[in-house]
Amino acid sequence: MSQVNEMQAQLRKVAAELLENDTVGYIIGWGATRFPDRTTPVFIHEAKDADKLMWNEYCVNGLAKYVLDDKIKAKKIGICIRGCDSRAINRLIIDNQIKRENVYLIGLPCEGKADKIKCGKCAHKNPVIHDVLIGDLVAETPVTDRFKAVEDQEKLTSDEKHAYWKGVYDKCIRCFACRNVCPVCSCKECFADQYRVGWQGKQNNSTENWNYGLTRSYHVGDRCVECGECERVCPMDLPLMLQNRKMLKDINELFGDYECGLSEEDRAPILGDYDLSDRDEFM
Amino acid sequence: MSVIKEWEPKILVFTCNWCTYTGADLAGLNRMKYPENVRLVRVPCSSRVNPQFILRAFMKGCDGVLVCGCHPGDCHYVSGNYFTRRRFMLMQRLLEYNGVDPARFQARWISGSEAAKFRDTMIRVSKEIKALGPNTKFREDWYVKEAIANEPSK
Amino acid sequence: MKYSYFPGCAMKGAGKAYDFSIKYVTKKIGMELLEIDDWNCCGATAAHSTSADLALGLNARTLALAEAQYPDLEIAVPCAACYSALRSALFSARSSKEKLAKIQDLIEMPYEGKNEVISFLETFSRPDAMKAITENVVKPLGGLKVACYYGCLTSRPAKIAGPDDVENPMQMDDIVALTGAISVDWAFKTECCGGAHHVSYQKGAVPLVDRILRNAQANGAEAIATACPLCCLNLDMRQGELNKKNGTDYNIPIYYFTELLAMSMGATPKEVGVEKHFFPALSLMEKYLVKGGSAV
Amino acid sequence: MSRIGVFVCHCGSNIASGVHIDKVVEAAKLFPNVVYCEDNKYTCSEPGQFKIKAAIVEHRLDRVVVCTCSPRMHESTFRKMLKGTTINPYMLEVANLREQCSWVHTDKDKATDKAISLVRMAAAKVNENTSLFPSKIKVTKRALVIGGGIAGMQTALDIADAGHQVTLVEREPSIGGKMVMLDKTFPTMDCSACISTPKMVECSSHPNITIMTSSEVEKVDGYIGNFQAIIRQKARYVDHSLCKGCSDCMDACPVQARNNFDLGLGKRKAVYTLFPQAVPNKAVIEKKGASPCKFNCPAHLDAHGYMALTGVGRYEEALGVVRRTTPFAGVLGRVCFHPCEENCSRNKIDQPLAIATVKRFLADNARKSGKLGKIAVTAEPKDQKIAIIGSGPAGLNCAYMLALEGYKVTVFEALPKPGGMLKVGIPDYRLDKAVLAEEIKLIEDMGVEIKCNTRIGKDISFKALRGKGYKAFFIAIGAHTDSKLNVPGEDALGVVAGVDFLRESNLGNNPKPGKRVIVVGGGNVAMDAARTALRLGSDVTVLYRRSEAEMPANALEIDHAREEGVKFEFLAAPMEIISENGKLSGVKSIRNRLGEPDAKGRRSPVPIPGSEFILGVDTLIKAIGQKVVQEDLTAAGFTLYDRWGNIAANAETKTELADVFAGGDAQTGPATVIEAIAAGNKAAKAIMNYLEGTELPIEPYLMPEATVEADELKNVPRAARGRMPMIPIQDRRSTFKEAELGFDEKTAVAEALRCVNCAVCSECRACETACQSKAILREQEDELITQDFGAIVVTTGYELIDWAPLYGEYGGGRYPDVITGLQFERLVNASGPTEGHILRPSDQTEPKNVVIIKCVGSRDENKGKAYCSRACCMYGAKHAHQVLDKIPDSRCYVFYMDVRTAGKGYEEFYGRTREDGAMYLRGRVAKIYQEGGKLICKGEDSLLGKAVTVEADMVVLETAMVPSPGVVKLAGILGISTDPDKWLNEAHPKLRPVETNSAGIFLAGTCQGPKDIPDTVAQAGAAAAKVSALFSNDELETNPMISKVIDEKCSGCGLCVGCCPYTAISLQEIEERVGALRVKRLVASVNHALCQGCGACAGACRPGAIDLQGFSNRQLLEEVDALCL
Repeated sequence: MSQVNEMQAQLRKVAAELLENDTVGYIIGWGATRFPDRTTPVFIHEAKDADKLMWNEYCVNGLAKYVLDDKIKAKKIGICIRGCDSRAINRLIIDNQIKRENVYLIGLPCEGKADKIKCGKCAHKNPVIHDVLIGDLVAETPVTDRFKAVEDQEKLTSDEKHAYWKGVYDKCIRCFACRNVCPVCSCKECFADQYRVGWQGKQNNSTENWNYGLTRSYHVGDRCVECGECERVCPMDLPLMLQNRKMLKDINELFGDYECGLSEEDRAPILGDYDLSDRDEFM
Repeated sequence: MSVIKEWEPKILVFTCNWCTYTGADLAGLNRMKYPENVRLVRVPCSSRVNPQFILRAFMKGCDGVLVCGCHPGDCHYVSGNYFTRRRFMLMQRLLEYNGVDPARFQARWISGSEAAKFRDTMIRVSKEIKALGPNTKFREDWYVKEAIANEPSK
Repeated sequence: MKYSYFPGCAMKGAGKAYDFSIKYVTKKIGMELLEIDDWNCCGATAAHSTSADLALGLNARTLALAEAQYPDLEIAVPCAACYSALRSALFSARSSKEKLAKIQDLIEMPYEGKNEVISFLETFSRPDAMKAITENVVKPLGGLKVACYYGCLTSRPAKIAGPDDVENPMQMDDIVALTGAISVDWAFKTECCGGAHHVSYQKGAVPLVDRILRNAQANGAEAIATACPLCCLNLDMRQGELNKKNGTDYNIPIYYFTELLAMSMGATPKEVGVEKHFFPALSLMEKYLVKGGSAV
Repeated sequence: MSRIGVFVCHCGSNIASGVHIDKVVEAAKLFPNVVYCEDNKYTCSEPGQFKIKAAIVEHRLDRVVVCTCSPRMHESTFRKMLKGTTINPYMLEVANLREQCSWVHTDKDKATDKAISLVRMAAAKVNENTSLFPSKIKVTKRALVIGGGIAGMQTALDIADAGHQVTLVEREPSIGGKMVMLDKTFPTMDCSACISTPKMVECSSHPNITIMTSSEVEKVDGYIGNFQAIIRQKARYVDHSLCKGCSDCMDACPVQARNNFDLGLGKRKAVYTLFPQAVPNKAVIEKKGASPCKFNCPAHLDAHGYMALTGVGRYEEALGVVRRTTPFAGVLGRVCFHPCEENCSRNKIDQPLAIATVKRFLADNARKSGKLGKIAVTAEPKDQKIAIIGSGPAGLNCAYMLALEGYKVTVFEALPKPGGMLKVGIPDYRLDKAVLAEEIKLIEDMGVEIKCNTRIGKDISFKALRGKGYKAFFIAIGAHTDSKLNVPGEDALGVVAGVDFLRESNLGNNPKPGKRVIVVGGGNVAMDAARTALRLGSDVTVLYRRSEAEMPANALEIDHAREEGVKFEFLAAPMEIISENGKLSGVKSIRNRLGEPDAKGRRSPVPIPGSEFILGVDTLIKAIGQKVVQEDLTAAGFTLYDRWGNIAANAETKTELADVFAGGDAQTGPATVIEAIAAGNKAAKAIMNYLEGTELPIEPYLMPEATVEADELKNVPRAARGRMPMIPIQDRRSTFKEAELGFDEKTAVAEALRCVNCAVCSECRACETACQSKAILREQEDELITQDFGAIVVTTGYELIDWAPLYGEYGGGRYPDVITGLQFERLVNASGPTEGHILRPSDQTEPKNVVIIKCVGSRDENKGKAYCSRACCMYGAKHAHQVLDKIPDSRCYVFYMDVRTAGKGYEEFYGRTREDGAMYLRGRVAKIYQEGGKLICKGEDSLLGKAVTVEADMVVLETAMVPSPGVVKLAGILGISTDPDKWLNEAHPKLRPVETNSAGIFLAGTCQGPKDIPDTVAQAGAAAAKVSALFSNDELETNPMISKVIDEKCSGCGLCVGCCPYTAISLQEIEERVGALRVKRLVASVNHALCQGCGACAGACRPGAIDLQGFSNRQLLEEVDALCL
């Protein structure tokens, strides 16, 4: 714990300096709430407020997507990033949503947060990209069960699979929280909001929910940075990563090892690229 | 007035204008016969087909969907079908993972000269889907039916 | 350099010289051969002309034994006929799951088709072996002109046989070159010698030997090197007969390529069995071994 | 609300017989927004179209569904019809009721159901159609023709004759292609050259045609009417504006290179024209880079150059080539460690060329024949004086290079004789000092002053020299003091340094080392010292701490030392020097074993405890390295050293003092003669730059290394390296006479001719001397030319399949007399290598029995290609005819699978050939082998059902045509497609045979598929007509069914950019309002001229921000929905 506190102190110091010398316009980080076991995203604009930044095991929220809300980008945005956030930032850079020079990345090696589901399969505890590093890098633990749940699901029969997912989508209330929080859902106007074109119907039934859910995982599948935010925010506790990881598993099997957002010069999204030697099953 | 007809599946076939649609036309010129339950939607290139069209088709009551294009290397637009190949390899797996029988969604390369392959494919797919029966999964009207059937008053 | 070893019946009889020389060379260069315990005959021509299953079963049994005894080793086979027979069995075991199941059924033993079957041309032409051979050549056969004769079964059928070129294989040429001998370029490296027909159908088989010898002679070969007991025997035993009958003047001793290797490594001709050949093979060797010693 | 009209066609009975038209009409009337529906007998006919037009007016229709045959048939008809109405032509959908309904179904009721469904889909889709309008693009009226064969020439001429500009790009140095290689053309037997060379001349003289030879298209951007091409004009090393085509350079060139035009049957020079009638008739030089010998030489001596000249007996010129870099040919020929030889490509097949010994021969030969001569200084004399400290190879070479440029150079030498280590380090038995003296005299004769017995720091100082007007200094004092052993007793009397010992000996002071000598060290100095001591009568043992494999001395030196009787103690190092009364008596040593490899990979010695041993000794010579003597320079006021004690200077020999330069051993530590020479040369350049204020390159001009793979050398005849004759061994042991005698002329020439010409051009520069117009541009580089074009015609032609690796049974290329048809053409061609006589390549005799094998690689899916190469049957017949015609008493056997003679006069020609006596055997040849000078062909006659054997003198393989190499790359550059065999795809096999699917790019000739000359020329004309038709417009209409971006939806993620095969999509910045501010962001943008409307982008875009007009998301979703009803 003491180390975490040291990191927090260092974070506040660094943040104060960055704001002081005008390197960044403001800093996105985590701040306290009324509850000891919760934090909330905060935007620190002045050096004197730097002490409001928190760093503890309850800093759960992903912060990367907040940078998209700044349309004007008058000043550099300082942002606290863990491994998952750093991959999301990379992904946003690759997708032309932000420019590297518009963000100042405060890297925070993370041993995993209180949300065990979100952090359970984390393969990148250290930020893969950063401008300043708070604390020391931590040892990475290889993830062996990345696709375990997917494999189990695959073993079911067709009808069992359908029954499972129908159950899931019966519960879905299409609140779009998963989309809104997802760092790779960077569309200006989501397909799911385009009723006129006909991508998505308005009824709330499991068919329309399925259409939304499946399309969403297909859309994010080849860019997913596995931060688990979608699952974390789902008010109905739907197993959304189980759908996302299926895409990732197939991509890994069909097109080679693939983890998104590990660098700024990452591969093009799998679906925006091709290889003459791709497997051909449609002969 | 109406006679009870044998159930016929609805099969949607997306065909690229340059290969499969031409192959289908050739099948017509040669008076090759295949089941009436297939309907072709013409697109310029198989890569035009957005995978969401497939979901839409299943939701709206299609029993089988097929995407057809030129053989890899022969694409009229040089590389379109390579994208098709990736998109639908992944889509097919995702659908299967969600409980849709893999036979219900397929992709095939059929060139403009392969009229016989077109006919054979249509016959085979039609037969497979007929054997599977109507698609009930994630289908709008089916759920409505189901809901009505489960109403306690009934 | 460690292999499981399937000697084959010929090594115990007609091919003794082959056996001696392989033992000599492998010992010299530190190549370890572990003989498969309880191996059986490959069935040669007799088996597959009687029953395909018989040929398959006989060889699969040996392969299964090797797999059980030395799971990590490739199986080295000296005789070209055994090599072909064993590889055919291996090939069918790997062709499909059903076939493999059938084989397991046939031999009533577990077998997975894991271990590769390779010839001694292959074992000796691998880089470490080539290096070891070079280091051990003490009496180079300076300038002996050798036609390397591979026979049909080391290179055909192309799918089943080894990795070398079907029409113009070079493995033996490369190995023989290490002894200081010169391998001549000739055209009958992989033509059939008649094989077992020399017993049953001499009229057809003898001309085959004739044309091989003729082409070797035409291309200036003083000797022929072989990698198969039957080839060696056929080429060897017909020369005198042909000379008498057709008035040809063949004078081409036949050696196993391993005999040449062994002798260049210091073995005396008798040690490796050169005097056991039909056609006199001793004097040529003695000539070159003396000459070779002083040259280079 | 839209107003849709539906028109159902009977198509006579074609549709009506399979579908109940009335039911379709009734059903269609009920579809949403359908306001009118009628049926029609023939909708596409004049009255049918009239009825639609009338209905549009009467019912105020705004969109139309036509239910007829395939839209691929009549969609354009109905679009054209709508042009004359109030409706936009794109407000149309076609329901395919014929090909995809009435013709393919048997149950009329079910077919009717389907028809209704198809019409519903079309109506649902058309409801979402929007009006589309084509835009206009301008046309650049200049055509690019790629490939200068007969197809390219004909296309270019036809377009040029139509009055348009044409650029004809050809990869080879001349246009003409394959046709000019041929002898006669079937079936008329007119001379191929006679009919194609006039075309070549016409092309070159046509005012509208620009020919670019030795050029390749590198990149093409743009679209129909507006292509932009980047063309690489490859370096030809000859200024074509100056070259007169006189062939003086070719006469001067010593290199014999493979003549590719004769397919390797003959030789040509490195500077050449492709063939005598080449267009343009200008020379080009084939350079593959710098030959490995030159490349790996520290001083980049033109080794290849003087080897080539030596090979043709031009020794003086060859010596001149050496002297471009150094005057020390004789010295280097003796003592160089020749990295040139280590890197010689012949290492890959036998032994390297004895390059150094040939160089020695050049010097010795000149000396013996009194032609050593003087080296002329042609440069203007210059005033600047330069002082060089040290007369070793670095100093003297620097002096030499500066003197060549006209500078006044003085060399100061501390020792009584000039030459540095050459003089005092290298023993006489390796280098006859008379040779050295003569080569130093060459330098003196050029005006260089050498002042011996003048020691820096003692006799002269920099200050004083500057005062005397010296403008620059080069310090090259070498490394003349020894490194210490660092063992106890090292100072004992009798312990001497190797360099000191050698110096004494070399200056004639006859040192007396005594009976027992131990040399410590394993380098070349150690070997020199050991062999010198041996000659002085001592018993010599070399003590080296590692094993022989690690010895840094040259292997040959070690061998020589051993031969002469030097003994070696490996893995032993001295621990202590034992002396009695201050006089050396023995050395205590310890045995080592080899430990772990160090950073350089050398295994370091590890002492074995307890293995000490003592050797008795009279003189111990330590030769474990040398160091620079610093005292003199320090005294002279120079104090800049690096951490090893060497003079601190950079790679360009500059020190921190602007006018002081340093190089050679003094700067690098002990190294080799050739490295010192390289340093001297660099210093000379650096000094010139300093004096003149220029920035010329310090290193000599050098191209990348031209490496040759062993595979490319497999047909080079093996030849042993020349043997170095030596004096008798007893003389070597006892006298200082030069041990190696050098090559005689015969050996030297033979050695030079072993050269495989890695870089082709040897850079001997004989052509530069020979060319009177000074047209040779030795350092020319490729040039990139950018030009705009309106149309492109690809005419890249064919190549013959590389049959050798495929047909091992035909010898796999090992038999010289098994040749291809094209090689036969060269043999029988009067301008070919045999001047038209059919002679066997192996022995130049006339073959009597010729076997011709057709379909080698063609129609042979297992080995070659599945397709028929079309021309081979006919030229096979032609070859048979030529054999029988030209060779008296000859016989010709043609093995064939089929005889395909479809063409005007072709069958008749084939008939005549058979009448000539050609024996046609139906069957394949299974094996060809050589026996007794004959090629034995074993095959079958399948008509007789018998095996046949033909003893042939020559075999001609009529091999398959394959696309020209690089065509796949070109297709990628142009964005056009190839078939699986890599032939370029035409847009339609029947209706658009010379167009590609990329608008504005056309094909002609064999790049599209195998064909003969008449077909090729016909296609060329057709392609030219297409281009001319295109150029008859000033503007073009574009297809409006292309992608469109909805900016508000686009997030600029760029996914679509990568999906576009036409690079039509790019990210563009737009400005947007955010609150009160305007901000910029990226969105996708479609170039309407480039977009071909495939929709790959629309299929990929997640929010549907990019959409394909005419096949929009909305349209297709409606169609899907309608289908499901």
